[in-house]
Amino acid sequence: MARRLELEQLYADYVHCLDGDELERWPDFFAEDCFYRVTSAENYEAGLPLGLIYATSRNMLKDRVSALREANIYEPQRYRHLVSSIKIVGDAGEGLDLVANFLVVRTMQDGDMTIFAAGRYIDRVVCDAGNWKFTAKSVVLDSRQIDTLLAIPI
Amino acid sequence: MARRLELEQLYADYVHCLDGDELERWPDFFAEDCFYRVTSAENYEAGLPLGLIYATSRNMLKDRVSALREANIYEPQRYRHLVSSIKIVGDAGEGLDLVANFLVVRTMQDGDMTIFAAGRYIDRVVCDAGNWKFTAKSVVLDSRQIDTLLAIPI
Amino acid sequence: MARRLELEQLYADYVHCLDGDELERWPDFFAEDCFYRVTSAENYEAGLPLGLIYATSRNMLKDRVSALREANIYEPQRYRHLVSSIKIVGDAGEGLDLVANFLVVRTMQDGDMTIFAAGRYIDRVVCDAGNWKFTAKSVVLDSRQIDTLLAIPI
Amino acid sequence: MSDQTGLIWPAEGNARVPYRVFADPDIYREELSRIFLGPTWQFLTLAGELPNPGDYLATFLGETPVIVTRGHDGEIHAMVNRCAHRGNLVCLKRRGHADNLTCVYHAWRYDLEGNLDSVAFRRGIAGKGGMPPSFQLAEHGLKKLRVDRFGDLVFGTLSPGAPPLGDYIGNLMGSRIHRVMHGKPKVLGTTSQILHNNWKLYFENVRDTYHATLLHSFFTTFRMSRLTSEGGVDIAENGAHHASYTRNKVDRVDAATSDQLYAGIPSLRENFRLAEPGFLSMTEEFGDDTTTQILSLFPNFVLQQIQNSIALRLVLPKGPDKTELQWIYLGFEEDDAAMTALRLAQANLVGPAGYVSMEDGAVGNFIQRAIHGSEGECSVLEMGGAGHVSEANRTTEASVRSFWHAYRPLMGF
Amino acid sequence: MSDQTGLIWPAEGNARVPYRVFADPDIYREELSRIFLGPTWQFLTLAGELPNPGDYLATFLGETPVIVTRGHDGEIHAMVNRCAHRGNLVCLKRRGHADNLTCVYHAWRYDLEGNLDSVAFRRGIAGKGGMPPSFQLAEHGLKKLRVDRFGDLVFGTLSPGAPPLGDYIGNLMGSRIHRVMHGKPKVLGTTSQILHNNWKLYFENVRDTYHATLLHSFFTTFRMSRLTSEGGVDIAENGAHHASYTRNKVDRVDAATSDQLYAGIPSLRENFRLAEPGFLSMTEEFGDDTTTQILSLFPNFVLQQIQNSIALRLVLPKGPDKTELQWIYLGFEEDDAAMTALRLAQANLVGPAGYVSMEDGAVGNFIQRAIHGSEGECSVLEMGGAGHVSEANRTTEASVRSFWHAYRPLMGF
Amino acid sequence: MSDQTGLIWPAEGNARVPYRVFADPDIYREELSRIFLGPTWQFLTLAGELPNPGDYLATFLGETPVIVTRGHDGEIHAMVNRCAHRGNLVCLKRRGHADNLTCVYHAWRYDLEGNLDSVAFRRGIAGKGGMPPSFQLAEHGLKKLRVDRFGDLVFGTLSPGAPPLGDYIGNLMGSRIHRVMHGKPKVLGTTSQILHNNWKLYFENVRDTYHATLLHSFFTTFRMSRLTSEGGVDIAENGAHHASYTRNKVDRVDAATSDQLYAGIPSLRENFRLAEPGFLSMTEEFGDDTTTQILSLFPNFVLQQIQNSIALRLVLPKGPDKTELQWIYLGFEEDDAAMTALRLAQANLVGPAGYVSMEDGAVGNFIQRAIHGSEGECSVLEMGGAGHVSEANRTTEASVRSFWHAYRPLMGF
Ligand code: FES
Ligand code: FES
Ligand code: FES
Ligand SMILES: [Fe+3]
Ligand SMILES: [Fe+3]
Ligand SMILES: [Fe+3]
Repeated sequence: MARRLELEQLYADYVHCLDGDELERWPDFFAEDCFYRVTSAENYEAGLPLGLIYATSRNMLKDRVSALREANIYEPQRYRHLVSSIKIVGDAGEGLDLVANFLVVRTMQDGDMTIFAAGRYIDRVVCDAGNWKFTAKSVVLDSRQIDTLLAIPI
Repeated sequence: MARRLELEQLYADYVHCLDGDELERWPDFFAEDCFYRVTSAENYEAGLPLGLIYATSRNMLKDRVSALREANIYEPQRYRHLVSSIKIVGDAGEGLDLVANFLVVRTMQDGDMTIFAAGRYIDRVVCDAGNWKFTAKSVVLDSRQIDTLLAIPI
Repeated sequence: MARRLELEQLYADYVHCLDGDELERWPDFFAEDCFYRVTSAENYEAGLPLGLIYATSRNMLKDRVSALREANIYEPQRYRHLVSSIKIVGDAGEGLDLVANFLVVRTMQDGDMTIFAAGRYIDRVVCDAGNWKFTAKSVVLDSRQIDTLLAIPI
Repeated sequence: MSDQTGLIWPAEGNARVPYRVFADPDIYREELSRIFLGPTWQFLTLAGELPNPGDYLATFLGETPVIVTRGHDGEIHAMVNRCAHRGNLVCLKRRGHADNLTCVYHAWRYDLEGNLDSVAFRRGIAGKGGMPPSFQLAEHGLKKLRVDRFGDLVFGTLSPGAPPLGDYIGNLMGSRIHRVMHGKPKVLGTTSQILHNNWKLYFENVRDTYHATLLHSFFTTFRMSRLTSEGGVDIAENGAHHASYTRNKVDRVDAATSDQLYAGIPSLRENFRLAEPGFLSMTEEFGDDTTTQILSLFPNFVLQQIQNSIALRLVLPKGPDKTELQWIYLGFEEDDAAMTALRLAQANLVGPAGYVSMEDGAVGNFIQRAIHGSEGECSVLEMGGAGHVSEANRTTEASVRSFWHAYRPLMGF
Repeated sequence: MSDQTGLIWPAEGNARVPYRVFADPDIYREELSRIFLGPTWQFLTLAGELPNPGDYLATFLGETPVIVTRGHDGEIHAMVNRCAHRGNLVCLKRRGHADNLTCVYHAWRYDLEGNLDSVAFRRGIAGKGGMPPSFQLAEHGLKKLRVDRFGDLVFGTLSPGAPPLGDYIGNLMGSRIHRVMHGKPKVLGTTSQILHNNWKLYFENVRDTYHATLLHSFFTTFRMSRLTSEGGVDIAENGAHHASYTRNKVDRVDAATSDQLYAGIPSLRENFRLAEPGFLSMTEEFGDDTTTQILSLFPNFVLQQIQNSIALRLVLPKGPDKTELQWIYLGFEEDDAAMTALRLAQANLVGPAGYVSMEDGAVGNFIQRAIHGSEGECSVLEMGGAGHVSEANRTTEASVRSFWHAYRPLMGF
Repeated sequence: MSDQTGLIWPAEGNARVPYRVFADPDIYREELSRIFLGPTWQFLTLAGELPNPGDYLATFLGETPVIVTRGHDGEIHAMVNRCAHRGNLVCLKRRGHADNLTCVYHAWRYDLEGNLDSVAFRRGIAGKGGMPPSFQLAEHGLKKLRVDRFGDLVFGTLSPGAPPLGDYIGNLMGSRIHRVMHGKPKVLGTTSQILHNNWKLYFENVRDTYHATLLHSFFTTFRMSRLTSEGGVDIAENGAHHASYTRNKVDRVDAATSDQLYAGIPSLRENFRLAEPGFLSMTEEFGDDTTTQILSLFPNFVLQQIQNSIALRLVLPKGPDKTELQWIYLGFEEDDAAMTALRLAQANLVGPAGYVSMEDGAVGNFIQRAIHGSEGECSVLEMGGAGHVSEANRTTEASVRSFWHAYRPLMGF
């Protein structure tokens, strides 16, 4: 039960990090050796490996952040994540398998709000020195469509 | 406190079942002798008995599922439920009375996402051999309008 | 851990009160001596003090409710709050500092649903005779825009 | 008209419908004025929804907002919901009770029949301001509708040119309304469905006796209705309304032949059975063996009887490609508990989640999407020939053609 | 114009407004070019929002995006936010700081006054590509606005035909602006409100001295303002702008008579009282007993003083039936803590959640919805007669009529 | 045409584009019929997506829904997805498998080539109803497209007037397609991007060799591509299509000169480095040193090779200011695990989240917003002169001009 609350805190911390534009902290939620991708349910269910964002190490996550800060151009925007129905679906030796539902509302600088994303997190976490880290995180979007562009991670 | 977490798991399991298109498992969340309906706040507050979906037994829920699988025609679509603010409002002898807020985002095959439903679950659950089951579930939609059709249960 | 569940109940009670149109109960969630405001992230981050709703005492919250009941004219509407990712961010002597994400879907009498608000609660609570009360609550909206009007508090 | 929208109707007449009429915004605007503000009677409410003087509700004629009231005279009145001063909605709530109708903007007050009673500060203050002497209250009331009742059904029109309601409905439809509305209506509940298609696509669907057992598997699989059952379609004397009916206890051909005729048609699901089919069995209440009757009055009203499930449906246009379909599910005060339970169970058959109506919420949108780029082409309405008169069978599109028969002269097509 | 939109204005002139002007997309498009890109001065920003050279912000003239900068010359400049190359937005952020304006698409660089400084790879590479010799930087700058200031208020226009700003505003409005803007403005916060109605419905509302105490109960119930209080409305020399004012400490009639005149008007709520009414009391800061002043400059600016609550409002059209209303709440650098606290408390009165302005966010939409199907009819503006000049009372629609007086010639109506 | 939309193209020809063509709904409607239903070949699918007879998928020609099938004859067929009866969508699912195409509404059945096989209850029942004798199945099939393949790419057109596909594509583009499609395509995944801009703004962007290294920092900073690298643009024989290419291993100027030419251009980020730059290095697979090739076929197809990242892009207009961009990421059956891993890593470069393409999802919308109120003005396409033929450099807008060169005659501009 303590573990459940810790895991709920993990997701709470994770989304406050993204919604609060603390992207530099984002890679720290992952193990150094990790997998992260954003894909659609369509690709996921068809077993297609593509990721719109596709990282096989924490360093690649760091590069994503520095590109967003240094290289890429996009209009000011912010996310608001709602997460619910976190569920432990597996407890293999290599970590805990979790699923959770999420919704992301994106707000542009002029105030325009839209449902930017809805879907499932399909994750694996391990506890490393008392801290839970993601070793794998698949962000599976219900929709095959991305509105305009996908800059900030989900 | 353990009970609270069990009940939160009940709702998590329930929505993952619907969102994951495992409809055949859906009736198992209910007692054999149960009541389920989907209605609007307008009907609910006026004390009108109508349900858009109206079942007085688990078998009627099974028939709803088989109709969706075998008989009815509707465009491929998926739901994403967000549930929050689960609250125990009563503890009568016959079970626990619960309310919870939900939001359902519906995604069509082309990727179009809309807020399909928002409202309250007004439920009664009993613990049967260690498993919580719904003996009554009223899905009370804030809106009197249904976009296009209501196929998948909420 | 018990405390965490109590705090989650506090937010659950709070939103059911607003969503259930029990506005007369709303001021009771606050200490007599309290601060409440609704503002935008833009104002908040710029350090501008304005509130669209701005109260420095529980009495001012009561006046807001009586104005909505007695004086102001607005079309029938209801809110549905989804709250997630409640997080304790500080534990100073004077109370607990909390943040949480929220989403409000507003439904008009004709059934039209829209995302009315998304953002963060930035709160301080104290435990007074076993009951948690807000001594400060800042409703920080992601969007700088309000659709039509803001009548019911968030 | 044709010079305004440039539409030329095909030579085949009612056997062809140009897809453009379902998509063209100019044609839609013309419909709002020529049909919905024109010489047609449109359903407003059940009289019982306004039991007491001062009760009111808000609805629409097409897209024009309308107030319906029960006056102090005990009669039902209706007016356009637009203040004569600066055009504000006089009634903001969908339903309510008031002794008079006071506009929130400047407090002009109307009586329950829409007459302007008073204008705030009409005489100004201390001799300054106020309305000019020439201003006459009598000239600034709310725009009134003609209102008439057919039993408990209340209809209204803005057109002085509409015939009397009884003549508009006619005897054929009248008797078919009466057979269903045999008691004092009791509302079991309501809902509203947003259809992403032109309003006429839904009206065609409702009048389409050909589709029901082909699109809706329940009808066919459970023999609730088949084209091989006895039944037919009546067209009103004025050619504008329809009622289709089935007496499924009487088959025109034997069961085997019926199955054979449906062989290879997907709506017949050989192996689909229910765990609790009980709710499908009908309790005779109409005394005439009619198990299904769908009746429509041009341009916006539907009365449904499917077994013991009774509902009124109101079709409200919301744009060229958007329609609101309002449902009022009925029982009768005379119903016993068992009958109410049966109606609630059979409500599973209809509405947005209905086993035999779910598809109708989507099919109009499928057509709306399919005709992009085909606005110059036409649908083909030749089932049962080219006529639009009553027939003793339903393997026909006669009642769909009769819709266009009523529509075209109003639009000048 | 009439040949384009076919609108014929009624013979009653400014005492009638055809509802169609609030709904017709063609009229709306004409307004964007004839009014918002035409000979009118429109509020852009407070000068203090751009303290340093290189500061910029993005706003609009109608729907046309505009950049406002503080140049290296220390002056405020404004240009259309559209790159001269392929039309990209040159400034993507609502506000920021930059030494020059560089378009992200192909890196064309403009100075802070909108002159084109450089074109990336203008000379090509190794003798290949690049711009033709005929291409002149001077011919491809950003389109510049005329900019002028009235105190701290910055206005702009794209029209060479607009009169000098001072003449446009006039002395009457000028002095009324000065009495409110008596210090160095300090922004307390901002917000934006989406109104689902035509921009003119909001502008009518702001200029409507008749509605305030009838729609907003707070004014009446707490005697903050009543039509029976001393007050009036000034119309600018050019007839285009207005300022309404109240001195509610001075009553034109005694309290009892006032209550009697409001008897039966819903906005007077006998039994409604506040637990903490303190914030409603005004601290005199303007030295003239004026407790409320609402001032509007045609076509998009409002300056509000309600007690000690001061706000600028900017009206931005977003479509025939959509308007953005931006609010800038002000105090002054000279304010002490108590005054700031009072302004923040009194901010509860205004804005999207304001006790005396909440309703204004919805009433325009109520009208927008009510006029469906009535586009051929007219609103009636006869309160106080048919004139549009200053009056020493507010039981009149004179300043609403003056809006149309200014609007019609610009539109050719 | 000009009499319909009244557009007069500027005298400068392809060196100017009136902004109105990106915003005018009438022009958009004309494009749907003149271009997308006109004499152009449009990409439908990869042949491999329909391996077996009975496989089908649904796509669009412009906004017109289309079905693509693998027939029992083993060939690929395409028809408009609109039932010949009443216009319903015949295929409701985006992809599937069926032995025939049966419309859900009334069960009319078509074969996989779109021929009408049967009409439910065509003969009526017991001699009543049914279709008239005059009704011929052969006259009521689905509207068929001409379909042809270019390698694994399947194209279709509704126009009898379109030239043979091979001639339409031409040799220059043909060989550039073949060099990329050197194996048996294997789909790695797909996505779709909603662009809030006119479809032509995206097509201009794709053909714009000038912008890539100025807008997308990755290209410049990591020397993946620079205008100073060897490269150029090919224009098809018919002037309608384009292919731009880079061989970045070969520099036209030395590195220092290149840096100097990019000095002061924001896309060169001196201090931006990656922790794991490895995925940026290319594995030679095309045997010609070409590191980037972007190829477009008028009006809706793009083939991309950026290093080892290969993707097809389909441009679907959804309204004057909305476009859907579909992406199909490819590898080849012949790829080993390392190559697949590299393609997946390099997929980070492209698509909605792509390091070198993210900006392209927004820039069209920036222009769409910037041109409000400037519909009468023009963009300036003078980089590299006024021509629209192949050039051995990319500091030119030749291939953008060639788009307009192909567009204008079709539209009668
Ligand atoms: S608009 Fe109704 S009273 Fe003025
Ligand atoms: S559009 Fe601005 S530089 Fe090309
Ligand atoms: S519409 Fe296809 S069968 Fe009738
Ligand atoms: Fe049907
Ligand atoms: Fe007001
Ligand atoms: Fe690009």
